[in-house]
Amino acid sequence: MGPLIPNEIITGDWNFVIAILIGIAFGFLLEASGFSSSRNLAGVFYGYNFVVLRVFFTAVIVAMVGLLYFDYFGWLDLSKIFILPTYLSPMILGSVIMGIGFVMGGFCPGTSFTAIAIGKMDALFFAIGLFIGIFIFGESFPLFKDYYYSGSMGNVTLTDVTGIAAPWFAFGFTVIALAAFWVSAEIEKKVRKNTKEYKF
Amino acid sequence: MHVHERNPKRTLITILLFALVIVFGWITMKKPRFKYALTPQQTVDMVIGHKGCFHPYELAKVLNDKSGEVVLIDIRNNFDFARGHIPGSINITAVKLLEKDNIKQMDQWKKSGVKVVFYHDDQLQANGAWMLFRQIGYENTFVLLGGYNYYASHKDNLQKTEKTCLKGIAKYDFAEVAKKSGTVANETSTKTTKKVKVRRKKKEKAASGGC
Amino acid sequence: MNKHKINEKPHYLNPYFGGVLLGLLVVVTFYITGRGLGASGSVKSTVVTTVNAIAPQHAENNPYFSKYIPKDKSPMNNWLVYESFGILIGGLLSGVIYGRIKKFRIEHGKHTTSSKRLIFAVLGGALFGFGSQFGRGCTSGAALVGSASFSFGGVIVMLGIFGTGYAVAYFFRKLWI
Amino acid sequence: MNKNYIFLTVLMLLLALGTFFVPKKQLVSHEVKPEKLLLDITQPSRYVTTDQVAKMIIEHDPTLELIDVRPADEYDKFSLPDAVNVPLKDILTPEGQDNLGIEDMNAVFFSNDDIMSDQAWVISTRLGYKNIYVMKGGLNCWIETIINPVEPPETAPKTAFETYQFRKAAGMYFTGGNSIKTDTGVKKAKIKVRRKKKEKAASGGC
Repeated sequence: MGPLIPNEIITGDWNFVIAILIGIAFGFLLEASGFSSSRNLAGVFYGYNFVVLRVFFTAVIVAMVGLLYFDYFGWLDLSKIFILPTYLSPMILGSVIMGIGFVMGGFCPGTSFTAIAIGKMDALFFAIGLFIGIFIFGESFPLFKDYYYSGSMGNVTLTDVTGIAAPWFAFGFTVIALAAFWVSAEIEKKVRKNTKEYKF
Repeated sequence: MHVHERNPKRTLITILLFALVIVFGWITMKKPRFKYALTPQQTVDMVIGHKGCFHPYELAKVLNDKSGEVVLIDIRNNFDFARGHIPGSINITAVKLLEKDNIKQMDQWKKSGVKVVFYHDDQLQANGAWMLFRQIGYENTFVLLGGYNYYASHKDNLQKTEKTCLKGIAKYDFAEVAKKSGTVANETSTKTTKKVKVRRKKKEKAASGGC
Repeated sequence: MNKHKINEKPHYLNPYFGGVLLGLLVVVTFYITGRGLGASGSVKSTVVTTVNAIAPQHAENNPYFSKYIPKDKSPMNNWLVYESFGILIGGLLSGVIYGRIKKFRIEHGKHTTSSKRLIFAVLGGALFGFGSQFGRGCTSGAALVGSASFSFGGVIVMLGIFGTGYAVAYFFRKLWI
Repeated sequence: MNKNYIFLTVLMLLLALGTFFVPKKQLVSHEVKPEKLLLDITQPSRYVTTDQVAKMIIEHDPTLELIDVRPADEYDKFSLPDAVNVPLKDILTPEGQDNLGIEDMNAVFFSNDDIMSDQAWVISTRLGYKNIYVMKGGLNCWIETIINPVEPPETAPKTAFETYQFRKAAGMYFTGGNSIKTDTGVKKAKIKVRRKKKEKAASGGC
């Protein structure tokens, strides 16, 4: 049955309406979970607020498990969904740069949009920074064009790379995430004892 | 446990809903009606071993004694069936073979060990249906060699199976025929085969490089 | 907990509740569109549009920007741009419901100043934007949706972002605590 | 409150455990459902005539991929030009599978007649390959129509004669008759011209 648009159950004309609706839901959830505050986001790295870890990993495991069930029930054809292509070394470099950017800026692109919506100037500056960063990347692209395309592995899944079936990953991630939730709750308690003053 | 907690039951409700969706999906899930009983490799072995062929001389026996151990199924359309068919055969058009009632009937025959023989005008057209049924686990299915055409033209001497009903046999010595028609035929044919092998290797490389 | 007044502590969803909903949203997005969410793609479209508007010849010659200039329509006519527009509306909606919309303000840790916070926000944004092009997506597009769909690259990006975050967190602690 | 979280943790673990019962085959396999397979089987569109194949060979159609499913010794004796040998018993080997599912390629199976090639077709179709065809009549028909075409009787319709003309020309092309040196180019051109009309007549082949 699904995915609906690639299977032409819903026509492509609805594509942008759906995009806005999904965006609204996404933005709402991000904001309502507290992702519009850079201090909440950065808290995950300093142990005083693990909201990012909680929301993010719950979402990942629910989506992983959910996708497998949807496939099982015949609602969604997993072979037809878009799998992010893998370019090994550029991706590692990119994620390292993003990690530094995350700690410095306190936002990631999606959360900065929601923060702009509720009037945070720092988020606006972060978005301007994003713009500049991508502009610099585009302008200097010829310098590392070869590197950008290196390490291409195609649209591979974890199963393609390791040969281990997807449920093992879903279960493994779930166990790790649940363990992380319990541990992080304890850490948070201890850290918050030391920091008395904490305003959002 | 958490400072921002307002209504702890909400989480419970959400995850329960999620679980409910899954239970609901489980119940409403359509089980596939058919499953392949044979792996592709088993299927290959089956066709290579020439199993499941029903020879015209066997047909002669069936037509004489009517014990009901063999059922003939005409998978041609109604029109062709009406114009002529093997006596005692049942008409089920190929597209309707997997319909519920027919499958019920097939299951019954399978249980009671009745041989089911498919035929069409010739073996080729019944081949697909026969292979499909073998693959979904009906080991009691057979395909009539020569098909109806052979039956119609050899009604009286089915006992003596002629070679013409057998398929898969080269009627000619191809190389010989090709040679006769043109003097250089043999050379060219060997040449081309050699050429092909080289080309194939190149293609394989290209394919693996693309991935 | 309901005793808290809105001004004292902001009302947030229970993080697990939000997470489950977000996960379901990812599944639903896949179910409807066969693709995932994303955010950095829209900024890229904006960059391409801007460059294309100011110097079309330059954009055409640039091997990176030219990839994203469709022949017959504007680069802004893109799924992710619409989706990001939705994110803004959704954020606004949530802000209205939970009473978090106030006039423009800057949020920063108590050991740092506003201007410093803004400089670091721009720097961090630039790094994030730069890195997201190498990573083929940001935290939402690559890390969240990528790992949820079992993509190898998605998991790499997720581990990379959080791993690096923890590794360098010490050097920027003045910004946050 | 803590009790709730313990409960939720267990529930999520159970849900994750449940995914192990999800058949993981679906993530990789593209096998066609039996119902769909039957539908494909009843379609005659998989058959191509020897005339069509001959024409494609002569025109050096880059999308044509001939696959000989006969055993290797028969292939060594004789085969169609540029044909690849994938004996039916080896069709599932990696080497055999490499020949199928190549983008923009139309694979045509052929054997002595059409049974073996049809069997190969059924198996490949079940595995989800597309753009595969069966040469109707196989090599027997090839000999009868292309190499040694029978002249139609005087009363036959015009199209029959056109087909015959094409076949004779094609036969000469394939047997490498003396004409090759002198007027191959002309012959090819002729064939191309006739081709358009021929397609309608092709159904009357074998």
